[in-house]
Amino acid sequence: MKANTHFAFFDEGSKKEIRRATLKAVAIPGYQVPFASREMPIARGWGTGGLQLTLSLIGKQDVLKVIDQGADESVNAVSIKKLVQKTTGIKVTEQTEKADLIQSRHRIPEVPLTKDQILVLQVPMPEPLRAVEAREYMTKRMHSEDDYSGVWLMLFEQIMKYGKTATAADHPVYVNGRYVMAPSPIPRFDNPKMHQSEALILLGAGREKKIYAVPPHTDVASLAFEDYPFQKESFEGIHCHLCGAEGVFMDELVDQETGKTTHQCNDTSFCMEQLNKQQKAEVASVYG
Amino acid sequence: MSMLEVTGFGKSFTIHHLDKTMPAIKDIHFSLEAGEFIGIVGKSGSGKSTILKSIYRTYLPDAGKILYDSEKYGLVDLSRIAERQMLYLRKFEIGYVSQFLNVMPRTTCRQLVTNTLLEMGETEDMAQREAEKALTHFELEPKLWDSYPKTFSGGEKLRLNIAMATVKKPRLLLLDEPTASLDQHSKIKVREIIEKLKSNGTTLVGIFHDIEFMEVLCDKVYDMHPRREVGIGVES
Amino acid sequence: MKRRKRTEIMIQGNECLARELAESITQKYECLEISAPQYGMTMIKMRESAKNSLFYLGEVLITETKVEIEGRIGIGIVTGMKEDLSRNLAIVDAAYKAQLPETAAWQQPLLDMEQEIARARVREQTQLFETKVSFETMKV
Amino acid sequence: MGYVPVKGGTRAIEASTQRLKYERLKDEEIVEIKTILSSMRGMIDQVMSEASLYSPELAALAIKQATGSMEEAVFLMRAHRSTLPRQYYSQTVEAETMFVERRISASFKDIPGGQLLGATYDYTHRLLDFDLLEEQPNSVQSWLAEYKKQFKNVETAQELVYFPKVVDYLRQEGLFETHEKNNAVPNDVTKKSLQFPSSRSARLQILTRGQTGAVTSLGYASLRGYGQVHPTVGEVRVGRIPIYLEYPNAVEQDSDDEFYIGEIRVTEVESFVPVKVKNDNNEDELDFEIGYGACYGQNETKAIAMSILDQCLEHTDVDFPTHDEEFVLLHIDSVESTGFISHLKMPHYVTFQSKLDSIRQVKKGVQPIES
Amino acid sequence: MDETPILQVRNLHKQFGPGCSHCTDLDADHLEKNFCTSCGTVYAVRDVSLDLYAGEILGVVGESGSGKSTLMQCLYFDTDVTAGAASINVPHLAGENVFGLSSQQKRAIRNHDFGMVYQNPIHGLKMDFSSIGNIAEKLIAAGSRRVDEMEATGKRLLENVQIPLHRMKEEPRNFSGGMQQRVQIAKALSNNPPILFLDEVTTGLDLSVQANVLDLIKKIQRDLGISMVVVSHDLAVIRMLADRTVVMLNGEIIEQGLTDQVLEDPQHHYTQQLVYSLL
Amino acid sequence: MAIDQIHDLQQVYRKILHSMSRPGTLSSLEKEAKELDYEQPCKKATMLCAMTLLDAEVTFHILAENGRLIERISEYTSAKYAPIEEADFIIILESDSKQAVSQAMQLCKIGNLIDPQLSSTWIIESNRHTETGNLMLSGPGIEHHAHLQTGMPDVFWQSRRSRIKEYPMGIDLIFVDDNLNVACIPRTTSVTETEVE
Repeated sequence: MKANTHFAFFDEGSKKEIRRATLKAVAIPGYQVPFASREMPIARGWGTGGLQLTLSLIGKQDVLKVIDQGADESVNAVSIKKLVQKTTGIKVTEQTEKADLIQSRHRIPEVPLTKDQILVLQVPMPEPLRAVEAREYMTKRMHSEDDYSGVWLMLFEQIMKYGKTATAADHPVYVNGRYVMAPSPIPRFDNPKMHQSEALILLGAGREKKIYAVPPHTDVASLAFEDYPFQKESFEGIHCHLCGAEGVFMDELVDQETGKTTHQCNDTSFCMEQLNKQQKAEVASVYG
Repeated sequence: MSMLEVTGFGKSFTIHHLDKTMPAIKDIHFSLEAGEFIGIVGKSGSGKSTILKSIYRTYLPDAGKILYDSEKYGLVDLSRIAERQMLYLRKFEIGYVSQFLNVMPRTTCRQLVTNTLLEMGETEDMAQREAEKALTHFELEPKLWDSYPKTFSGGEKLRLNIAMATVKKPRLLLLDEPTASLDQHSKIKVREIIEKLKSNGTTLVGIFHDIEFMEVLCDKVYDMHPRREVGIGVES
Repeated sequence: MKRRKRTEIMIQGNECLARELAESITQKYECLEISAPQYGMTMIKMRESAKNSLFYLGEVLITETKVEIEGRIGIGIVTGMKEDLSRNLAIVDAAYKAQLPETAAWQQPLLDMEQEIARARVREQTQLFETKVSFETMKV
Repeated sequence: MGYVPVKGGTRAIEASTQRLKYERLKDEEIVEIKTILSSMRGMIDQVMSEASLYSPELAALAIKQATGSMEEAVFLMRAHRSTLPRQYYSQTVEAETMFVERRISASFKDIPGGQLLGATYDYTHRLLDFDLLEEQPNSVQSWLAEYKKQFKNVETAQELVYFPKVVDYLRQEGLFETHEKNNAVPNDVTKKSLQFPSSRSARLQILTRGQTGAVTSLGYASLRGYGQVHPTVGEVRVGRIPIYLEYPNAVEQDSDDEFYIGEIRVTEVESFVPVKVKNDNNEDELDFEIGYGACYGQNETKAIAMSILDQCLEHTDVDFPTHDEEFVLLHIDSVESTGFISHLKMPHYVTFQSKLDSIRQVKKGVQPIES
Repeated sequence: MDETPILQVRNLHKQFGPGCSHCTDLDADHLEKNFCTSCGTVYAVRDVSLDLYAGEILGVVGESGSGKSTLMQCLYFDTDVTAGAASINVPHLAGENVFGLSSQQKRAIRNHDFGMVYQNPIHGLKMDFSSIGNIAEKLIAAGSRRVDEMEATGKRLLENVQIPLHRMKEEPRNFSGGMQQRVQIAKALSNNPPILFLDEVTTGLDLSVQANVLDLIKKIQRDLGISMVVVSHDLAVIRMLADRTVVMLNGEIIEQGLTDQVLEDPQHHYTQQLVYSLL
Repeated sequence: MAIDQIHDLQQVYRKILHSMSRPGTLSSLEKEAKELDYEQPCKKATMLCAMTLLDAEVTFHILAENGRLIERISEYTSAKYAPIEEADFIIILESDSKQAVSQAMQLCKIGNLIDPQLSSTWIIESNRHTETGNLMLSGPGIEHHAHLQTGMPDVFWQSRRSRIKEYPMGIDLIFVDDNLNVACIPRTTSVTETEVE
């Protein structure tokens, strides 16, 4: 009683279905293409959508990077990496520049992506209108009619109530001026990275069985009113206590002893690169 | 060319629940030159109002012609003209005043007159100014201007009614028993007002309660009973 | 014997029968295993009795083998994880397709087994009928 | 020289996996697959039904690996499904071919063919049997010998009896609408994602693979008043049905040429539900409709609950959650619901940081809109 | 005078049900009112043609069940028509039968060219969002992206319909029916739609609010030249608002004319009954 | 050596995806085509695309009466042949008449507003395309604008325009040529014909 696993876990039929859905997703930017999401060896909600995309894309020569919450070594990222490696034997990397495929949960790397890379984002809740309307049948209709006043209204209500928009991560975006899309729970800080991106961005929701895409060089606008412009999370005056970087998304840490708040790059591989660069420079200045 | 020429005009009413058709008037002929005042007399129920309402298209005429030489459309038959055209003429050329005031509730006297002008496309400023002028002209005291007409006396209501009809300077004014329910004092006021209209060159068809009133004001009188015109210059 | 009947007998009956029949072939003929016993699934299409329409009840695990004997391909399919039975079924299937003379002699053992299966079933049912609720009035 | 990433996550995962294995083995007791297979029928049936894969062997393996956790066992089976090729579609299974092991009706006392209790917990008293603490192989054997002995002198019938369906009798009487056999190819939600409004075949497929507890809860909710279906069970039957396959690339249809591949055990339920319908003269009339439930193994409660929900969804009405197809169909899958609930355990540092920023900004910048 | 109507409806037909041999020939003899006794099909709107001209108010009167509300729903695309055509005289829709457009295009027309006030505020309002938000929703749909402008417009309109501004952030759910209706009117008017549909808007309102609402509607028409179709069973409302009026009975238009003419010299038996019953 | 259904087709897919994401960008299938060493009744690139995208779950249509090709594609992919109105994939051979192609374009599926993905994907053979040429492309996936030469006549682009009029409904095109290049034009790409420089 043994089972030999296929290359990239799936049988070829499953890959073809995901691939066809992906191509349609690229052809209709921001539109959620339904697909027959397969049951995976990791739990629904733990990145099965992203994983299915990755497995449908990956080839023998590909180098993969997986991050979760900005960290390559986050347990879920490790778990996904192990599964892909086990079923494909491909190389993994932590360096953003060296990856052909980057699967990520909740972050877009700090290092700008290139045209030869594909970013796969895991999506828990792909429907940006769900808060406005619970029924899938109705949200599909609203998308079909370009009827997005409800989602704008949510922002308007927040302004009325709190004096500003109060969205956190997963701030909705307008794609190519037609579809309103959930960018997955990336921080608002990462939203602008989607706009006119060099890399193809694919988004997969396994439980909700949707695939959608932002092709490169496509307009992605975060929903905001003219007089209440979109605002990223602010890390003004804050730098990483490890590498000193500024202007990147930070994790907030509390020193157990002093009780003081310090900050650290959320993108761990970026932080390490910075440290290595500094060290190299140091070494060069000492020995050079 | 007369301004208004009514020929072979008739009107009957079909009352369905009685299964009856009741002829009101038939075979009416008269005409009216620009600037002329014509009065219509006749017994109660003889159909005086029917004529005016038919000219104004509140009633649908069923025989004859009501030829009107309009500024906008030239010579038209008011009994057959398109609804939209009639609405235009009502707005700009033909005024109608009855003894009843039928206006938007909770709208001030001043606003009502102003609205009439606004509907004709006047600017807000202009309309306000003209409205005040008209109200003064028809001797409505300024203290009434910002109250609702519901509270007005019969004479005041009538003067407002006339103000609303005349503020748009109609070429043809139809007066349907304006003085019917007024006291003597108010009647005199109304007479003065009508004289003012006459002196302004308004063309008018009127039904008046008392003959005396009519004889003073009208150039011609049309008697409903023998169905003919009586009075100055017309064979009787 | 047609496939439907013989597969019923070989799968419902004692597995030994299929093995014996298959062995009688493999001893004499070259038997090429085109595809070794492998697991797969069959989707079960069922008719529901409310609207008389069809729906899929779910999948059932099967073991499938394909063999070639005398140029003819035989297929053996059985639910569950039964490599040997699946292979033996495939061999028997190929033997019938190739119309090998041995198959003529199989008729009787197959029919005997059929009898045995039928008896066992009736016996099982009889035992089940003990749990039948009787509503008849009893005479005392 | 240089900085290298910490392998903390990788190491922790490995240690955790080891720990899991340790927990399973620490008492040095091994449960054999065949023990599970022969003594945990209820669990196996439930796992197969929720996994939508009929394989007692794999279910037993999954139960062992999952140390008896149902959701884990179902999950393992479902994931394994994705690795197996779907080779065939069966010929249509017609329920009359069932070898009935149990069959009851709540609607009629004396149904044609009779009420057959079979093996059921229904009339056992739920008192813990402490004898089982001390159960010994020889006592088991002697019990079995005793049990079989009682049939020695029972006369065996000549022919196998196939049970007619209660509903067929009622149809003949004209109490139910008769539907022609509809052979339209069903939707397969594992091949194309569920769309709304859903088809009947997709609904039945989702219900039959639903989580037992979820299907039962929603069926119960409908009965209690959050729905409008209050059925009488027409017939519950449990038994084995044979599966046939068409010969691949068959030139002509010849049922004698089909493969028989084995039997599966299923539970099947028809519930009778009174409904108001319009007759030809447009007047209201009371009629019965049938709610249908079927699932793998012996899962009677689930099958009955499924029959209630089937009827509910035949009459959509968003005022009742159990009549709202999206509410029912999107929330009863074991793998989806347990997965999404459990994903809350994953780190959400970034989203929390983002929320924190948002709240700080609001607190800092909030100004009364009106003075 | 050759005037092109802003909205032209031709032979609009709407039925609920498939029809049968008894009623498909539309011979009224087989129908009871507009209902086929054989198959239960309801002929809600039958062969209705009408023109709405720029800046005018067209009244539609009739008893309940006369098809006037269904007619409105058809015009506002809330329900698909069975047959018929409608054209809207705006440049980008010239020559189009708008009933034949896609749902996306219809939605755009609703957002930019139409306003609707339903008899029941629940259909026109999001009860769980603030009142000002409800107004903003319509403005957003029509393309507005400035909060301050929307807030100002919202406040002005709420004042116009006499909703106290300190309640503007409350959800209409908490309001009385009359207040809900006024919020709905404010919402429908917010984007100055060229065409506005009003379905029994003053029904159920207090007299004093009714007067305000009527005045508001008139003012909007005067100031902005908005064309309106006003459906009401209340002849007083029709008399106040409508320039022209059509009378519907059993799904058909049985009479039409200048409003004062319809009210003072009704021609059809049914209209006469209606007018005679006026208090 | 036969084509590797897993790894070669994965490569073809990635190239189609690359070109679909960047309309007008050519991707070469030369390497994969080498494995497809036996004679095909169509261009090798066409067959590679079909093998990559088609399976038993989808349908296809071939404009030309080419029984051999239909059979071959069915055998290779298990996809079912369907009339033009229903087909998920439509394969256009170089020999197809311009008129027939235009007609087909009027009949094919373009999806609906609720499900715009239920639209046909076209695999179109042409003799040679280049990244310079008389078509100017702009839209998602294109930074400023791109150029493409496909050899398709004006009437083809007019027909396409009429079918992508109401976005998001529309059709998506995959062009293949003798040089084993793939180029894609999804529905979002606006195509204008310019004078050849």
